[in-house]
Amino acid sequence: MDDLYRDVIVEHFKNPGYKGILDPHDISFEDENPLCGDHLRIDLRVDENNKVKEAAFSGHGCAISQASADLLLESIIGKSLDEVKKYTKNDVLELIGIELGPVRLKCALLSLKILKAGVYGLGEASDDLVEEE
Amino acid sequence: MDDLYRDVIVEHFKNPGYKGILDPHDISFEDENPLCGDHLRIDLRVDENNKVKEAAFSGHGCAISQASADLLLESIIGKSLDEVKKYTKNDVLELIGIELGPVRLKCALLSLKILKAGVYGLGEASDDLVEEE
Amino acid sequence: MTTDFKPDYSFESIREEFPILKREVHPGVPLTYLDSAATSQKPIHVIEAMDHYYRNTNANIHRGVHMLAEEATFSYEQAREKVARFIGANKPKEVIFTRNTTESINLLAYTLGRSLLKPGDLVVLTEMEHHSNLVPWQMLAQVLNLRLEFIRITDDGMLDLDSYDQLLKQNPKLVSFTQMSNVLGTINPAQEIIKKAKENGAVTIVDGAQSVPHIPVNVKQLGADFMAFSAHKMLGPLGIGVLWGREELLEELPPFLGGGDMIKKVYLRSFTYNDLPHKFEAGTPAVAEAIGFGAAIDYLSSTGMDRIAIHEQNLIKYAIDELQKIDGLHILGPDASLRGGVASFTLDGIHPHDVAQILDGDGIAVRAGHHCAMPLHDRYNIPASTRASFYLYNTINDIDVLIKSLKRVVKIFG
Amino acid sequence: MTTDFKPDYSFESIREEFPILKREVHPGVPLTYLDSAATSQKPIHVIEAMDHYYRNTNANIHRGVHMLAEEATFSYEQAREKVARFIGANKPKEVIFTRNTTESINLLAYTLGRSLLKPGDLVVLTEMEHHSNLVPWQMLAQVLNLRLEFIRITDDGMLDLDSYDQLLKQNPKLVSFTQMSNVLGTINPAQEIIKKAKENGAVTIVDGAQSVPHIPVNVKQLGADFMAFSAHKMLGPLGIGVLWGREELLEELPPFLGGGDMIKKVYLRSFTYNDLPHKFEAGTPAVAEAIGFGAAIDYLSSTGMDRIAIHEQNLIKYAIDELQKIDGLHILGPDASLRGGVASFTLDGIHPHDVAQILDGDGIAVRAGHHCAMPLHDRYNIPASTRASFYLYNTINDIDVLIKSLKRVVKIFG
Ligand SMILES: Cc1ncc(COP(=O)(O)O)c(C=O)c1O
Ligand SMILES: Cc1ncc(COP(=O)(O)O)c(C=O)c1O
Repeated sequence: MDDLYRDVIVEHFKNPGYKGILDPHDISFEDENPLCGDHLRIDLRVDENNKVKEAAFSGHGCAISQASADLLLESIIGKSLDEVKKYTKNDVLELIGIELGPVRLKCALLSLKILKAGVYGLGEASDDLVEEE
Repeated sequence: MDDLYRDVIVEHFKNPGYKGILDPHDISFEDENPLCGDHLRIDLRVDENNKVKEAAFSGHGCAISQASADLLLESIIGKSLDEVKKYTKNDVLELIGIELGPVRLKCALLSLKILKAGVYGLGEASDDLVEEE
Repeated sequence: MTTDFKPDYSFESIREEFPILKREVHPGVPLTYLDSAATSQKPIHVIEAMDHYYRNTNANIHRGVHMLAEEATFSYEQAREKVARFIGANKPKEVIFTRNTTESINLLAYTLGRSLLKPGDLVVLTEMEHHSNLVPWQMLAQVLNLRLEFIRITDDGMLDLDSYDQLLKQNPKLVSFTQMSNVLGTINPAQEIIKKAKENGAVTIVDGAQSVPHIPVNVKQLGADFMAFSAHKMLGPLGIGVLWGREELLEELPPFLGGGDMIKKVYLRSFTYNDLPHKFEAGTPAVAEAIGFGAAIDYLSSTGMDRIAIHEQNLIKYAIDELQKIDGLHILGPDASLRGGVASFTLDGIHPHDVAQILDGDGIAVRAGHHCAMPLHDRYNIPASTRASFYLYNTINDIDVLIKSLKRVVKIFG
Repeated sequence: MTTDFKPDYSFESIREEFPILKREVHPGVPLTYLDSAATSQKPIHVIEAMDHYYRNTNANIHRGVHMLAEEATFSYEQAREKVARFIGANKPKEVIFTRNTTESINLLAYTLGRSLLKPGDLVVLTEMEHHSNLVPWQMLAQVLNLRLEFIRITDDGMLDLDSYDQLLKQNPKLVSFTQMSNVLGTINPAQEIIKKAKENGAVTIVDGAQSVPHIPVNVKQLGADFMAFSAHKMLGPLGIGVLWGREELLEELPPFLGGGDMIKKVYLRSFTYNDLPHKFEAGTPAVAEAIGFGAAIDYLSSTGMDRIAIHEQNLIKYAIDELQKIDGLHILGPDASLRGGVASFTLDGIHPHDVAQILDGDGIAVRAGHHCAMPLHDRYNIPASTRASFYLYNTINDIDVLIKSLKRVVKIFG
């Protein structure tokens, strides 16, 4: 039953590839999951074609939220912002590759919620951004 | 299962011996059972030894409350007020001779509550007057 | 049987699924349950759903990471979705779980009292309301100095819509009314009442305690703003009820009870509140009851609310026909075609408590009293009445037993 | 086992009476339930009492004349008597049934807000309160412009009674505090706190949500004015809780929710309210739940609250000894001798959610988060903690399973 903490999660948690702050950045957004106190910020730099050139996350949180942020950012490098807007809950779940209950789901989706709020240029991140249609 | 409506109850309800108003009277008290809208008044006349000489009840209500009022007044004629003060729930239940659930118990004890409030000269009738000790 | 009524025999088998209906009330005397307007009986599915929950997945919800907590949270939220679908709500988060209809209406009185309503405002109710849709407004009126006015009722138990039109001219802020009277059985023209209220800019609350269990109800079709009802009157458990409200309006209300689960963040001297529906669900909720409620809704849906309504129509028609034949018996309320499965009546010279007690001797459960509607009884100048009320598990035979016993009552007091 | 603890083996057989404890959480992985501070599991007696009620006597109460209604009313009121006896109340009518601790405290906040408390008044709470004993007072403070002050907590999780003495000098009107912390496990000196409050003329409320289930509590001995607790944390069902209050004080409070059963008489524009306890119980109550609650109290009483407290003392001593041996593990709160069966802790560099999730893989149910006590966690500068909590059905073996699994957590993240 440690599927959940498969090497990939613990690995990305312990040795994240995209942890840090980008300053200056083109897009930046931060929010938290009040349920567990996780706090996350995501910064992006895009190229002239609106493709993600660089990405970084900072903040603190559980292994699931940190690892999924790392995996998510890894996957969007080189993608256009329009493509990023189409990311769904399922994309993140595929990236981390495990089943999650409702509480941990919120941890896993925190990075997507923040990323999309930033890309859409919203004032506030809403759960609707990561709901299935 | 018509134990409850044994002849005595229906008989005293239909042909009460003590229904009416005493005017003038020495003691009079009235109250109601808001649960069923029953309203009852009891008047007493006592002799020089504080013994009940005459008694009457008026008002409207169910067969149980009317019949138990009639039976109760019948039983106190000739008794001293001190003896009346000692009347309990059980005395009334013995008079009517049937088992009652909590709702109908209130009907059966309405007359005792009013009688005792009157005899004690209280401003307000309380359920404590008919509780078992 | 003297009417041309053709019973739907498939309903006979339903009785098998309600364990209590097999009970004897006195030795050799079976139960004839005609008190469903007070509370309904529960099918085995509902009883077993709760039993299963306590034996297998009991846990506190929403914040738990462990398996039991996740299962319990899932089932609780699934019940909310079932309720939402059953009444045609837009979203599950429009469904707030409360204790009962009474708490739902009080929640609205307290929170509307701190948002929509201002001193001097007019609140319109009706003369046929249950105390639960009267007293909360009286309490609020006292604090806020509101005006209460009432849509009158006609001698035959219908809402007097002319009096409503008069009241609308005074620009009420709120119109709160029952969709079906728990005494008269009258089914009120809710859609029309709401439409007129809206045209006059008033917010509307529907007391659905009697309607949601017995007839198909769709909140969107009704056009209502809020609706309240109780699980226990619709085959579900005690201890859980619903406040449904339109999302935008629920968002505007301040929270009601403070505590766990309704918050986002708490500091020593301030807090931020959670999103809908949690904003209104403080503390540990009635999880087992929600799950039982979900099972009740499954049961009602699979039986079909249309069929249930028709079955009850058949029962009430037959009942009213037969009741009218009893000497000195007076039925309150309108023609059978205008009502649900509720018949309240008086018997000349016999107190309802005596009627109910003698019926109980024959195993029949009816209600006697004012049925939490004293002003309605005042309106008809009677202190109390006897009420027989039906549900999907009742049969023509139940009514025959009732009529026979009522004849005995008349004889005893004759 | 490394302490000199001698287990009370009679408790082993208790497990047999809790069906859920036989469950496997994952294939081959049995449940180790260490989340009783969130909600307790239920013995078969409680589950069956409710099942029996729905199968045999389900009815609406208080106003019914028929047999089912009388039986249901009797059982409901009997449950009230059991609660009253269990906490040493003077009279059953001092026991008000609510949904949970949270509703009980909100009831007080709303009604004291319309009687005792005036703008500018000081309300004293503590830094270790559950959100349920914080947010209602924050909401009231906003409306009424009250002052809130807090008894501080020491680094080792005890109330700082010096800071209390300072606050008492400012003449608080109300002191409301938890008898036992749901995070630290600290059992507070309730009798002393109440005595000092009384000397200074303040009304006292005890949040008994964690104490009443786990240690002998007698309200008269405590000298309290009000106490709140929940059935679901003491082997009883969800959906029912208690507000106990001294009769004179309950009499002085205005009613809270309006509706059926809490009234004596209702007219269109006014009403009179009913006697205690009905004054505070509007609408159809949770009858089945009250009956289940009564069965839970029977079970606790026959087991003996003293024995339960000693059993939990033994468990917590052993648990704390063993937890302390784990590298990087920090326990919140005082010495085992000063607390009930609750141990919250942090693990360096590992988020509580990850801890709880890995433990779940081993079938262990613990809680991770702020346990509805965010200010308490702020006080210790941590966002969250992991909590293991015990009850009469837990054993030394449960703790051994926990410790083993925690070592695995450390290894995974090591
Ligand atoms: C100390 C304390 N107070 C209040 C509560 C709230 O209890 P409930 O959720 O049953 O209202 C809890 C339980 O979480 C608690 O531990
Ligand atoms: C029309 C109506 N409204 C409100 C209620 C109150 O329901 P509850 O007691 O479940 O809160 C009832 C039930 O008695 C009712 O019939």
